[in-house]
Amino acid sequence: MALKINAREVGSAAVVDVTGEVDMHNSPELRKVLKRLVGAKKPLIVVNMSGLDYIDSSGLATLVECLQGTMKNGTKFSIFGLNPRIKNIFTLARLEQVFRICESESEAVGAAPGGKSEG
Amino acid sequence: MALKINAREVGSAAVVDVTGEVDMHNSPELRKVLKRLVGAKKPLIVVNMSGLDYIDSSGLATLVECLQGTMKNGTKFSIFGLNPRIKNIFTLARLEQVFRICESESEAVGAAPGGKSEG
Amino acid sequence: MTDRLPEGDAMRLVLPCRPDYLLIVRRTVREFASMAGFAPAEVDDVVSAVDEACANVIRHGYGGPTSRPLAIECKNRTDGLEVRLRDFGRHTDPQQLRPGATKKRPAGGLGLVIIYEAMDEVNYASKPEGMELTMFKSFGTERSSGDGS
Amino acid sequence: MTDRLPEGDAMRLVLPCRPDYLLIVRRTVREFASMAGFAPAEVDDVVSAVDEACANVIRHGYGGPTSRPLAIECKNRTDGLEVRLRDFGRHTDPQQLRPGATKKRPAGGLGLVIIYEAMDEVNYASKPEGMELTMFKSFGTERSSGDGS
Ligand SMILES: Nc1ncnc2c1ncn2[C@@H]1O[C@H](COP(=O)(O)OP(=O)(O)O)[C@@H](O)[C@H]1O
Ligand SMILES: Nc1ncnc2c1ncn2[C@@H]1O[C@H](COP(=O)(O)OP(=O)(O)O)[C@@H](O)[C@H]1O
Repeated sequence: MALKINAREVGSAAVVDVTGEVDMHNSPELRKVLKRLVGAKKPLIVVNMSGLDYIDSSGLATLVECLQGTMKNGTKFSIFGLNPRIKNIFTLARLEQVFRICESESEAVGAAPGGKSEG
Repeated sequence: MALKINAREVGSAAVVDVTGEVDMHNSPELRKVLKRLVGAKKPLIVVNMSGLDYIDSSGLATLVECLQGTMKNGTKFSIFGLNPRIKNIFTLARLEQVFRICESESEAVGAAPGGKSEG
Repeated sequence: MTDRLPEGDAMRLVLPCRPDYLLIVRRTVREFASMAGFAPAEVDDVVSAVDEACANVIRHGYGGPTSRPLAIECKNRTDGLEVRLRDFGRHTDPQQLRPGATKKRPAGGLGLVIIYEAMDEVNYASKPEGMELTMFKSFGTERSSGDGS
Repeated sequence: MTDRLPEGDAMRLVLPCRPDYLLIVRRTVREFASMAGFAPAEVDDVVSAVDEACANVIRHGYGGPTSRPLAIECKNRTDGLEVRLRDFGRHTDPQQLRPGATKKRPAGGLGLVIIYEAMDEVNYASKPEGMELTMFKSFGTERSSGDGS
């Protein structure tokens, strides 16, 4: 399944919907989008993984880089919508404790200063 | 995707829901169900293909056998719910003209003496 | 969607010659043909042709399921996709491997009809051991509607 | 669902060593591992391990995408699934191919962590030409939760 990436604004947060499979072939696409948002110093970046079917180590590394970028910026980074398959991959890579993983978009976006939930 | 076959009664018709992929490996399962219904001299046998993702020549041959059986019985045989992929396979095998292909279950079942549509 | 695969790129899949593996064959060939650049209906054609050809090797070439190998090779060409099937089963006169050439079992004989209808070129050849089937489908040719039977 | 595949049955897949083929690798291996009799989460483990190992061959073994071949073999055993990866790229000391053995690129080094966590046995070997990776995963073993990092 092809990768689709869509960035949208929810209050002051940037929400990135990632659909399909992220692998070595297409993770540079995700990296470009996240890098741009980090550079723009968004107060909160949220990745919506509810449409994600697979992610490999290069995709995970992209998320780690984004997290590191936001920490340098003093901004926030959350992810949500991990299905069991994606959760399993985070466990394999021993990254479950590294990210702020939320249950829903409202929980993830709620952390943004002035952010309003959609769902 | 595994093959699932479910037979149910709609009025005096026997409706067989076929879900998944029919191929050389599992077409004997479909054959068994249809053969039993032909043997029971059901006035109308209807195959619901709306959940079908693939059918090979052994599955098509099974349907042709069933058609031949019902013709000997003087009973009726209809199929419905062919998605474009399945329609394409009927075309490849030059069987589009051979079967009574209906648009809906109600159309297919409507042909049964005393049969009432469900949907 | 993905761009077309580079010319000359090939995939080779070798499996025991048994019906339960046909599902893997269909999945793998479907993916390769999609990536090669075919439209969805053309991909379906390729999948059907390869599936039928493999079923025939199991049924007729080896005379039943066996753990002996069946090799499938898909190769990109600028104009389309070449598929090669190699078995190590019994010989059959390639002239017999056309739709309608042999007497059919009741309701049988559909496999070769599908293969020849789905692909643009179909060529069976005897090898020192077994048979080789080479098929080709070109990009973007609409199959003529099957009313000329 | 399907029964387990017969012991000793093997599938072999050979592809050019390029990232766009990883999707085919995942699909094909997923199907074989499901048929082999693994639970869904175990199938996911196998798919991740093979995908990561292939990505490493592209990235490090061949130093980038190439049309040279990568061969993947999956073999059923009564106790689990054996996967063998063969490349014809450069040599690396197998001792270096463990999580944390080499200095990581920033946010890199996750591939080997995943491979070793997902599979029960992982064994890299140098061949006269290229490397061979043999991995094994047994049926029905729950992976220990990854909190001991
Ligand atoms: N790979 C093959 N090896 C040997 N004989 C074959 C092969 N494929 C087809 N045949 C022959 O061609 C005939 C027609 O094949 P097909 O159209 O697939 O119908 P069916 O398999 O239902 O008989 C078969 O009955 C068989 O005699
Ligand atoms: N197939 C391989 N051939 C050669 N070197 C490899 C191979 N796989 C892994 N390596 C080495 O091991 C290191 C760690 O690999 P990995 O954990 O996958 O992380 P990354 O690829 O992000 O560096 C690599 O940087 C590389 O030096």
